[in-house]
Amino acid sequence: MNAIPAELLRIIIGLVAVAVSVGLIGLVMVWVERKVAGHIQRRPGPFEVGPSGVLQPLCDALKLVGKQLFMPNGADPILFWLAPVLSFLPVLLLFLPLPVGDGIQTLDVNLGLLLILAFSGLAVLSVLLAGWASNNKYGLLGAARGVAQAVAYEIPLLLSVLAVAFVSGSLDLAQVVKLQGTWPWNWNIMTQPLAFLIYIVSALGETNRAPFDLPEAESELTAGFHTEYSGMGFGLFFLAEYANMVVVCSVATALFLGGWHGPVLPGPVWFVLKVSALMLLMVFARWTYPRVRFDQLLVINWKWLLPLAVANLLLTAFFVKLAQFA
Amino acid sequence: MTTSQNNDHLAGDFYTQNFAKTAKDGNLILNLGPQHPSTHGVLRVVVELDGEYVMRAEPILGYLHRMHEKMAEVKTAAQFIPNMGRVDYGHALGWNWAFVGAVEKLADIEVPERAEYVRVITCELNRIASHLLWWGAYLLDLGAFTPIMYAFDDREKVLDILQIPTGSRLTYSYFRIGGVAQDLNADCIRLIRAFIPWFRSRLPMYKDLVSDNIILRKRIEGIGVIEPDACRRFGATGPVARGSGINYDVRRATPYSMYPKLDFVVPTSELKDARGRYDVRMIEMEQSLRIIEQALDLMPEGEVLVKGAPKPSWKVPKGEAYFAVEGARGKIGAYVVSDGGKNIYRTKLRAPGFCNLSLFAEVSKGTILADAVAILGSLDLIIPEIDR
Amino acid sequence: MIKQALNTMSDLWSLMVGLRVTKTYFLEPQVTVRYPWKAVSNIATYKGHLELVSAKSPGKPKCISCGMCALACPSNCLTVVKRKPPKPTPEEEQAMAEAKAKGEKPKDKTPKDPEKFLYDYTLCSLCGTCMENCPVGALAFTGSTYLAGYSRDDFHFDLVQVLKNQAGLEGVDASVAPEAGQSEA
Amino acid sequence: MEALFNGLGALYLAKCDAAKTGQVFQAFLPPGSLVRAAERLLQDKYFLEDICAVDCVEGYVVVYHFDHFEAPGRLTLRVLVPHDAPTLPSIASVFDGAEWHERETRDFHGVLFTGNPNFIPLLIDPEMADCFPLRKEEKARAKAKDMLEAGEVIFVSPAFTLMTPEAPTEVKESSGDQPATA
Repeated sequence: MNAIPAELLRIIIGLVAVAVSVGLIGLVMVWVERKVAGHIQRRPGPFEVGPSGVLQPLCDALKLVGKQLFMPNGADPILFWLAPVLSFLPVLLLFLPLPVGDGIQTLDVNLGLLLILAFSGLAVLSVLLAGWASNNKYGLLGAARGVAQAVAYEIPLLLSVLAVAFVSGSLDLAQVVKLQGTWPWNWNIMTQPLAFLIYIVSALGETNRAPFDLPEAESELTAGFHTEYSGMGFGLFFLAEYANMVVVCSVATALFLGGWHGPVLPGPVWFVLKVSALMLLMVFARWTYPRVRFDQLLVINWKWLLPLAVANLLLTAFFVKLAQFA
Repeated sequence: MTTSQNNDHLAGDFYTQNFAKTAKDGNLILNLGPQHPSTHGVLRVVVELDGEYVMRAEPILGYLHRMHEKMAEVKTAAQFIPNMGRVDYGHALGWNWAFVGAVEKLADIEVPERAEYVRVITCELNRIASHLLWWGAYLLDLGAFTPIMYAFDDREKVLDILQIPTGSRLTYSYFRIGGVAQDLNADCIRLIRAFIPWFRSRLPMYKDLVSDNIILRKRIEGIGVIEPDACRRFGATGPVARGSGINYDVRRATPYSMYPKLDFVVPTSELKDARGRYDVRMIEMEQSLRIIEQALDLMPEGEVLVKGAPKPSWKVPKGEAYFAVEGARGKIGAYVVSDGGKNIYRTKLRAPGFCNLSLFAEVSKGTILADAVAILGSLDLIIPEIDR
Repeated sequence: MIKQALNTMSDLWSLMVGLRVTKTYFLEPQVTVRYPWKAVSNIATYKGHLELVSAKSPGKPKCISCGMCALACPSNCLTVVKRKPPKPTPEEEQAMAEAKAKGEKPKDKTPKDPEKFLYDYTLCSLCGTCMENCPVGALAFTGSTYLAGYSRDDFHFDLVQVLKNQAGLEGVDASVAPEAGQSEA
Repeated sequence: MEALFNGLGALYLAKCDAAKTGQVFQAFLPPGSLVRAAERLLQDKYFLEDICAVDCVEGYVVVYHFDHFEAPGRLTLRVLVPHDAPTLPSIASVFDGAEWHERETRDFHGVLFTGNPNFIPLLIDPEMADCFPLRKEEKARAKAKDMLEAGEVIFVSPAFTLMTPEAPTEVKESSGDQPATA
């Protein structure tokens, strides 16, 4: 009887902590992205509000909150407002099974990986709803793109994750991390480099980040599925994008980069460092490459990533079985 | 879409309705512009989409129409020169030159040699600035954000140089009938000399960051193929024609000013696609550097404005003249017909972008929307020039 | 097959090269000038609005009110108001009558400098035609790039007045001074 | 170059001084043979530079400028249409680019082109498309022969007086091989 409230308490505390930290991380990431983009482009980025402009995202958030919420003529009022909420809510859940440090985990479930993959699939629904309910042609095109893209990239993502699960023999993230060691050569990336590569590319596709930002390709579809959103409606999409980035990078860290393992420094610090490095890579990719075309995006997925992921999975399965016999 | 409200009042304007008449049932009619990130100003393109495929497209002009040809009628020849800087903000000096050249041809005015060289130098610098602007904006169309910042870094340097003799940074009104307004001073020449090697050193970076990038190559290779025959039928000139393998450059075809004395290559590409046009422009920037280098060495001392240059009360001699220069976007032509009054009787401005854009409807047929945007960008459009 | 694989590798490598370029610039210093705190240094050659060049005595323009500038201006932004001839004194009147009797043209004693030199900066296209057509070189561009105002009227100047104010404010940086006169248009 | 216009019923053919006017050859054509002339020019690989109209006393002189990519030299076709019925056949079926130029000419001068595939206003707002800004007032019009370059006349149809100077000196009445009059 006693155990259940304790678990519940843990989840509630975790949820609150996650909600706060997701919001915070979102804001920080907005700042980091703008600052990095600025420096790449040899300009300062935000620098006016607060030291080095750290408070700029906060001001922007305030501005977004203060803006009028506008709904276009002919839009579906329920779905239109449901979409941004739906884009943000699952992100909170995605953080639950993430092991930030040794034993620091909101929800320790033995199917944590499955939970993450299942909930991350929800994001595409919000893109679809947003585009469809906006009564806007750009939105519709963006939604169509978004769905095709998300559906396609989910498969290699899953397959690459599955390969790691084979190696670890578990779908529990904490377990997967524990099985890896302190030093880089003890990490899964050494045994599964291809899976890591596939995961990163698919993750870019899955989170609609450049160079795969087709659903919102602003030079073609103005802003794609969120063309018609103003104020916090847009703000939620925006925040969800960054939160999603954090999730995929965290999962990558846990699966491939040894999670919280690392010498000298405490676990959570290592975790944050690794996640930041991955995110920096994603930010750099965005500010370096042009956008791929839609058919190319699908070609990359179906012709390259998927066969590679399948081959990788089979090979892994083979070796894992071999190791069992040996 | 989900609710059936009466949206008849939003059903479209004259052009959309006209376009929709012949659209296939069930196709999506999409209005790109006049406010759209990739139409570079206020161009509007109505497209009929089947899924993401463009079944047909129709550019709609006139959102930036300023009736320059009427203004030419009510102003004296010299007073019209500032207008030329506003026709094409990308390559303002090319337009300066076309108009001034036409009037000089009509009035048979000989321009001092130094002025000719000054014109060549400033015009080529302006061409570099224009191509850089195109380069950056084109990559923005293709979804790369950073290149435009690097391009503008370089472009600023060109503008800094051009600011010294012209006094402005974009809408130059620098050429005069019979010469130029101001000589290049020592400071300016020093800056130009410093700019040439510096810009050359930047070009490999452009290549590394963008030209060689696999994503970009896949985006622009094989799209928007323009056959030489289409160039003829639509009157496309400049990098668009040269990208289709036509070796036509007004600087070589109908030589003017000091270009016959200068050694440069007219780049052409047999690819005929957006890549061909891209390559041609990139090489053209290098060639412009070469031209500037030579012109600086060859430039004699002397006056930059002919003695007895037209006064405000000058009457343009009777007759007609057509003068064309090679602008950054193609053949810029000015056709002037004078009845002997102060004001030119009729001025016709031939805008290269106008003809290049008219190709778009044909080239974009059957492409994906993203390609249509990439093709539109590869034509290098400056809307004020097209609308005039 | 091998060639294809190599091509694929070099294609992928091109992505790395791109990242290297952005990384390089990421670490290099910025080139942006943070405007309100710092300004670009080369505005001297930039054409700001027009001003009258003063003659030897400060505050008095070189202008001889010939009106060539207004005639040449493509956008009609200049209006030169000539001075009315001063009322002649009796002696002068007498002298004029004598001159007339002799068949000589009466000498115009009217001061040449303009009463008002109205300039509408909202119309001006900064082409410089007025300067080029001025026979005495009485017009010049200021380097006043950062001119700003609250209403259209802030850009209607009487350049004579501007010049006078400028003369009254000697010692003040010339690039700042025109603003002092702009309130009175 | 004259050979291009054989059998087209050209009204006036003349060589021009390229250094002075920027064109090497000009031809006045009757409206009826415009399309055929355009077809021949396309066959000869000319490209269309622009189309414009000049409002003269006699009517609108519609000027077609052509140039050549390989053998540069501007060729000018001119057609005279009266003020009260300014209608011409469209050459958009030959030179596709002419569609826009013709629409522009309609916007500015009100010259109509029959057979243009999409003859709607191009540059001017459709709601005020009938203002024709470049049409001149009766008094302001000048005579075509005063302005247009006569050039070195090769052929002139007897009925064609537009370009004939007051004292016709250089007009060579050619025979036989020259095109027949319209």
